[in-house]
Amino acid sequence: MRAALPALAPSVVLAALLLGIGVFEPSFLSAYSLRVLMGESSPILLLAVAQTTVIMLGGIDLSVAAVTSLASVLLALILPGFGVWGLALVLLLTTAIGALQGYIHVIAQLPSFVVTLAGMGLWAGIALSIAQTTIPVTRGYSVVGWMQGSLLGIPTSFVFAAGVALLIWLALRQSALGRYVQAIGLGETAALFSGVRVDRVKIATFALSGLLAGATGAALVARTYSGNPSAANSLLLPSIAAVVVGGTAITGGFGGIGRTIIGVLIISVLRVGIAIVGIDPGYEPLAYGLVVICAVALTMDRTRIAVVK
Amino acid sequence: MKNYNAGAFILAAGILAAGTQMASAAATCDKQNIRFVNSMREISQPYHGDLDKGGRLFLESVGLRDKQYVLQLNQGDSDKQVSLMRAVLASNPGCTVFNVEPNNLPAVQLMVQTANETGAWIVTHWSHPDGFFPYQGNDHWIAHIGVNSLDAGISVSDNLIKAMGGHGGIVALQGILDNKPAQLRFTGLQQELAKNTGVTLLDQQTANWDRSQAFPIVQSWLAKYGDKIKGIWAANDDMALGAVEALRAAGLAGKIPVVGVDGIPEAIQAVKKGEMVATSSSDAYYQGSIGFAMGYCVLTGQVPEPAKWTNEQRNFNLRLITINKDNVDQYLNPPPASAYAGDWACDKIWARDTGPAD
Amino acid sequence: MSDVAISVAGLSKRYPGIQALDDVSLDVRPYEVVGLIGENGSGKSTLLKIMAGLVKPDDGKILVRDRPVMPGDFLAAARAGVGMVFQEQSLLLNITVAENILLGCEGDAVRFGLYDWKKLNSLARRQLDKLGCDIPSDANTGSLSFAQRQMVELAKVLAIEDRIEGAPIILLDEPTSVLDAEEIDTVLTQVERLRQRASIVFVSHRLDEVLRVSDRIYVMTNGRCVAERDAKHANVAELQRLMLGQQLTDEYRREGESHVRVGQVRLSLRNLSSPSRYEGISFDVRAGEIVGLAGVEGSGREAVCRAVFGADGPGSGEILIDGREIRVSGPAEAVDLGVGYVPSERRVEGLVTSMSVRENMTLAHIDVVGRGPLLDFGRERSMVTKWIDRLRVRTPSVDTLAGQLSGGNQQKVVLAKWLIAERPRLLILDHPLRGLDVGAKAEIFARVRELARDGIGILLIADTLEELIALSDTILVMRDGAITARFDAGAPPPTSLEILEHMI
Amino acid sequence: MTEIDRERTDALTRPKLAFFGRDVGAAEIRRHLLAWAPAVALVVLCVGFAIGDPQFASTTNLRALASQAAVPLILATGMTFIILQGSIDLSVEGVMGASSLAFALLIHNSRTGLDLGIVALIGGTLLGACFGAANGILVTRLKIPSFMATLGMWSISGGIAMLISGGQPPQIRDMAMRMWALGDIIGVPHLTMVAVIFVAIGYVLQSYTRFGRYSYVVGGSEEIALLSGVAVNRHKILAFTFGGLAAGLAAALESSRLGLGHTEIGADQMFLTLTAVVIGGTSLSGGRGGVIQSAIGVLILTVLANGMIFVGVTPYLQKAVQGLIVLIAVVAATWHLRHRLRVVK
Repeated sequence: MRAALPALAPSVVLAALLLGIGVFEPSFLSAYSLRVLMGESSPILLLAVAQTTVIMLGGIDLSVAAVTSLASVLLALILPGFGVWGLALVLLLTTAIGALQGYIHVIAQLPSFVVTLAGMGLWAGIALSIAQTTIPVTRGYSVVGWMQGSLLGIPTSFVFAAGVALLIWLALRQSALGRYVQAIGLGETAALFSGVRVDRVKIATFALSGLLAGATGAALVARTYSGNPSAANSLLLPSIAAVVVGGTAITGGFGGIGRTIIGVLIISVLRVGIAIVGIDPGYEPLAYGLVVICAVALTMDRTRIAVVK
Repeated sequence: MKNYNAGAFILAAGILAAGTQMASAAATCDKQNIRFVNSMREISQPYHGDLDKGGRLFLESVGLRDKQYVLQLNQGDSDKQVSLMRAVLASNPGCTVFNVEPNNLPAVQLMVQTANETGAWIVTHWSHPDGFFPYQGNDHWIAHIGVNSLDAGISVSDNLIKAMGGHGGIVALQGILDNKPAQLRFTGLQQELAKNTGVTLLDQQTANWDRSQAFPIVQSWLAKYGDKIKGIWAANDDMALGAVEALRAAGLAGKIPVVGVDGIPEAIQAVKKGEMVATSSSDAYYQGSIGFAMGYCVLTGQVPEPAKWTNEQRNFNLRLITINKDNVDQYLNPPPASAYAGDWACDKIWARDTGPAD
Repeated sequence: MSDVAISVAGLSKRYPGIQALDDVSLDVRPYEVVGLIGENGSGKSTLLKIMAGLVKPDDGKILVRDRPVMPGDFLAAARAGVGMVFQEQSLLLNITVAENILLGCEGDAVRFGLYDWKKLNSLARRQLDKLGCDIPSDANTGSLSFAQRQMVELAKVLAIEDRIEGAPIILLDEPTSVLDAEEIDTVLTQVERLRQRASIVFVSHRLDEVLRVSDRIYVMTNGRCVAERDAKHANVAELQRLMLGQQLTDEYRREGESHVRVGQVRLSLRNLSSPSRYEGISFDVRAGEIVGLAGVEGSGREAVCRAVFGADGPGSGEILIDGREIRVSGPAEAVDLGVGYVPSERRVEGLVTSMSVRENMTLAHIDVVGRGPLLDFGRERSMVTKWIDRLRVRTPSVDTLAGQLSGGNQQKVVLAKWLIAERPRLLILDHPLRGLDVGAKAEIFARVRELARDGIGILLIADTLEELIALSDTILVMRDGAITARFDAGAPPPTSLEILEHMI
Repeated sequence: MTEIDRERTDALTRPKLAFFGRDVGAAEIRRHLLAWAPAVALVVLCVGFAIGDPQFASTTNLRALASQAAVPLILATGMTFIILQGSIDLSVEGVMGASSLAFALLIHNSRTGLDLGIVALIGGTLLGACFGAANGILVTRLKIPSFMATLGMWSISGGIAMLISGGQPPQIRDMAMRMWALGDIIGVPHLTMVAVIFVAIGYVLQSYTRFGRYSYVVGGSEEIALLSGVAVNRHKILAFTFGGLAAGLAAALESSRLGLGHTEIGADQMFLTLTAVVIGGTSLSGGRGGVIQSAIGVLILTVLANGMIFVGVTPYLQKAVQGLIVLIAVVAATWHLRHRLRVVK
């Protein structure tokens, strides 16, 4: 039961969008605005990759954005004092957060969206309690600052995000873990009966999601020279949208990082394009909502969910 | 999966190749293709609504088309505020004017940098990072128009304390302690409290600038402190109005003095009705338009380019109007464009300067 | 009113790889209890489900009181007065007894969507009274015992008669299989009472029960209705013979060579117990030995196998593999200990149907194709190809989706999954031949023998006795969660009849 | 694919059934414990805060509590049926925003010439119901999992709210409505009365109507519901519609209390409602719980929030606390369902 969305559809949509906006606003296809586009999309890309791995399992992580915000705040507080070690520490922490959520998900056998929804509230609340305000980062900025530069004209942040995506794509494709993730997404019972340690795989995946959320936090700090308890809150839906628009089925198993990269570009073009074409910003959330629903409706594999709740 | 990736990269590569160099910034532009961008946090709150209206009012007054006006909302996401700015600048940056309510201080720095790099023009409001000024070679940062939030805080607090007859307890609703203004306004209150030992601060909470969050907090305070509360201080009008409604529910509207900051229409009406004592207005209409006026004058060559302005002309504090029952009548109705003709005229764009901003 | 309550004619139903029903016809007269007997997989349940409109037959028609009923439309069947009591109960535990009894047809207890609880309870009460059973109709169903719930099930079905003219037709699918002795007795008494108000089809593995309550008895084998007997003149022995059809002659019998080179003990169970499933199970499986577990649904043999594989929670007792006691907290550990499991639900538990043959074959032991943390696809392909040849799996390519293979080849893939790494110590085959056609059966059959010869201990659950006898060296018979007989290897193999006696 | 589905459901139900066999008694006891826990917690909280600051028990504060509980009570009542059926509605905040704007623009206000009075209230409420119905249709017809569908709807309705707000939040000038919304009778705020009535209606729906009872059935087992000829989809759509209607009504009332049509009027309400329903003992897996339980949940959270202000805890912590509570409550409620072979996504 392959995902209903034809393999190339997302790429086509992307091209169409680019051309469409390009016609309306030729400068949109300039190297400059494409650089902007790439810079803009790097945090979403990182988040979407995190989301993809979880969705491949057939689960979802609603807490990524909150964890990212938390990470940005923590980094802003800790970078001046501890520099690179601070970064390591924060990444470690967010990884632990992800693992914890995964652990609760498998041990208590709660649906992942419940666990991560609760997590969303919890981490956001903690971030706010730690710091109500934007914390500018000056000392220690260099630890993440390199992401602001550019490599052969491409924003380093995007090179980084794309690199991470590529790495994880390879991992999913080349490693036993990736094979297990897919098997669990497509047939968890069979995986169980084959002696796959489903629990560990799930926990690992959620941990990875946490790690990437932390990295996204770093990217945001790099881009804004500051940490903020609500820095990433507006990124949750775009990141999910990116994954499903790419053609990864919310029911798990089908799709993957490759598709997600396209999805992310689509979403970013939407985000930025709306600003360029000068459409009322009110339409932006509207667009996300519609995009998410339509994409899910198209890609999900209904044969594998007996009853829809 | 593989080939999608390949697809992605080929696509990306193609995109890059397709890139063209952007036009370099021009000193003067045809008024018909100047683009005016109002960049603000969001638009659900009245203050921002007025910023937006002010901007449109200006375009109307100089007979420009509506499509030259762009509204950008960042929902409190600084990264997005900057990205949106950069995105627009893909075309015709030299003739683009930004009138910015910065989401936070670092954002100011980034947006000014962007302006310098692309040749776009920018006017910032409220506050900027310490020691970072337009006249430090930031030639495209036309001006920073600060609001002396300390004064605002002081003057409304002063009004409140007078209304209370100089003694009694007050409660304070803070905004998101996110930006300097919020903090300065509160400092203003604290200074006044220091001067008037008769008045004590019973309690303080933050209600995120928001009316619906202020309501229950005040309700609970009324329950907790009862008639110990002789006055309510709010860091902005929206929360002040939330407080007024909470008072109304308790049958105390108009009996307990309330002050806020911003001078949004509702607050002004509340002052008229006597339900609020005072509000301090930085005049949202003005803030939403003056940046455009400045940019317009510069780009149409009616004033010399900013680099030639005096330091104070490029970095000054806005005249604040404290609205209380004495002067409320003249602010009751939303101003017609004509009311600002004075402020928008190219020789008067500094009319509300009250001295250099820190 | 005609003298036939319900009659079905020429019903056929085919599932992938198996002819579940083959041109079955039978009829039930008003106020008659018809017993339906047959081995596992002989098609009883399918027939009942079709009569109840739960399954759409490929062919054939259903007449209720001479009026045709749309096959595969359970609402139509219900309207015509056909109700079914399921093996697994169909009661909701979070609502009251009354609601369960009247669910979906509250009649005038619900007007304009408004409930009249008094009315609802009295309606339900009426049904319960028919059974003379004193369960309060407003009790929360979740608080009832299993047997009590069985009563409620009956009452629920009885409720039908208030909605139709004439007597309802009640299909009882092994209503006693999960009950203990006295519970069974109450249920049977109920069935006898029911006779006054309904026509009944009664399915059970326990022939004595069937004989006790039925007027007529139909016997099914391999999806066909092979005999019809008048209960008065039938006896257990005859029925058993009929059930087993022509299988008594063991033409399947393995060619003389009693090959069993008994190796060391691979698996041994010591007094294994699990509440309400099985009690005090002890036996050994030696290297190269095929131990067959005989028993009906609910006899506990599946549960035992799952326990060994760590798929079910731990009960009491010991499991030893190669003499070492083990405590498996999940399949993963069992696999590490060299236990392989070929589950009965092939498409769900055995295979990831939308993954390729290759990916499925290496799923259980992916480490053998790993190079460091990465996978060596070349190695994987060659290994998989090797096993595809060894087991003669017919597949277009190693990358074909497992779901697209025929049942037999799917089963081979599942086998390969366990063989691809170093040979497993113990292989548990849970209905390995289920849903396979004759040719495929024979092939799997041969493969399994080879594996045994290679010194793997094999624990087997088969669909039919003939298969079991043919394949097993040692045969253990289970009934109601206990081992009731043991036929050792070497000794002349038992006949199906002998085994059946201990099963039911 | 039905064939596979059949096998699948068999495979999944088998262990569960074996489980029931020996678990019923224990489950009963657990259920009774869980049933009483929230009520006890509520009492403990109240006593605790009252000791901490006697003013907490003052009539003024009780009135404050009552009026603060009003809106969440309505929302929770609506959400209860959705969760009873095993679905979830994340779109509350957006829907409230849209309804608030619609209401404010229909009633006598600062932007449009309209002055429809009570009709506006109905209008705003109905808009909410429409969004709810849309959710239901997405879930039942397009078979999109409810958390996904409603997540999208959250964004859509929020966007619509922003569009119609268009930077000029309409002030409500209908003084009659305003005063009524703020007023009270013998110390009981009008809104609280509406809320109580709404909860009562919810209770009647839950206990005395097909919709309510079938919500339990659907939550209990959709397969059985279908086998019994229950129109599952219709009742799902009904539940979402009722939820949306509740959100719409809540938004309209809150707006007339604040005197403003406000996109952010529902800020943080979704989480609050969800938490309330869950700690009330309505399990997210569906089939258990009810309106009254949810109401108790709401009271717990209201007391908590109000008490925190009394004690002077930063409100930011509240969201964190709620998140934690949800988690613990859900784990406690479904812990006994765990099984080695249970597949949970």
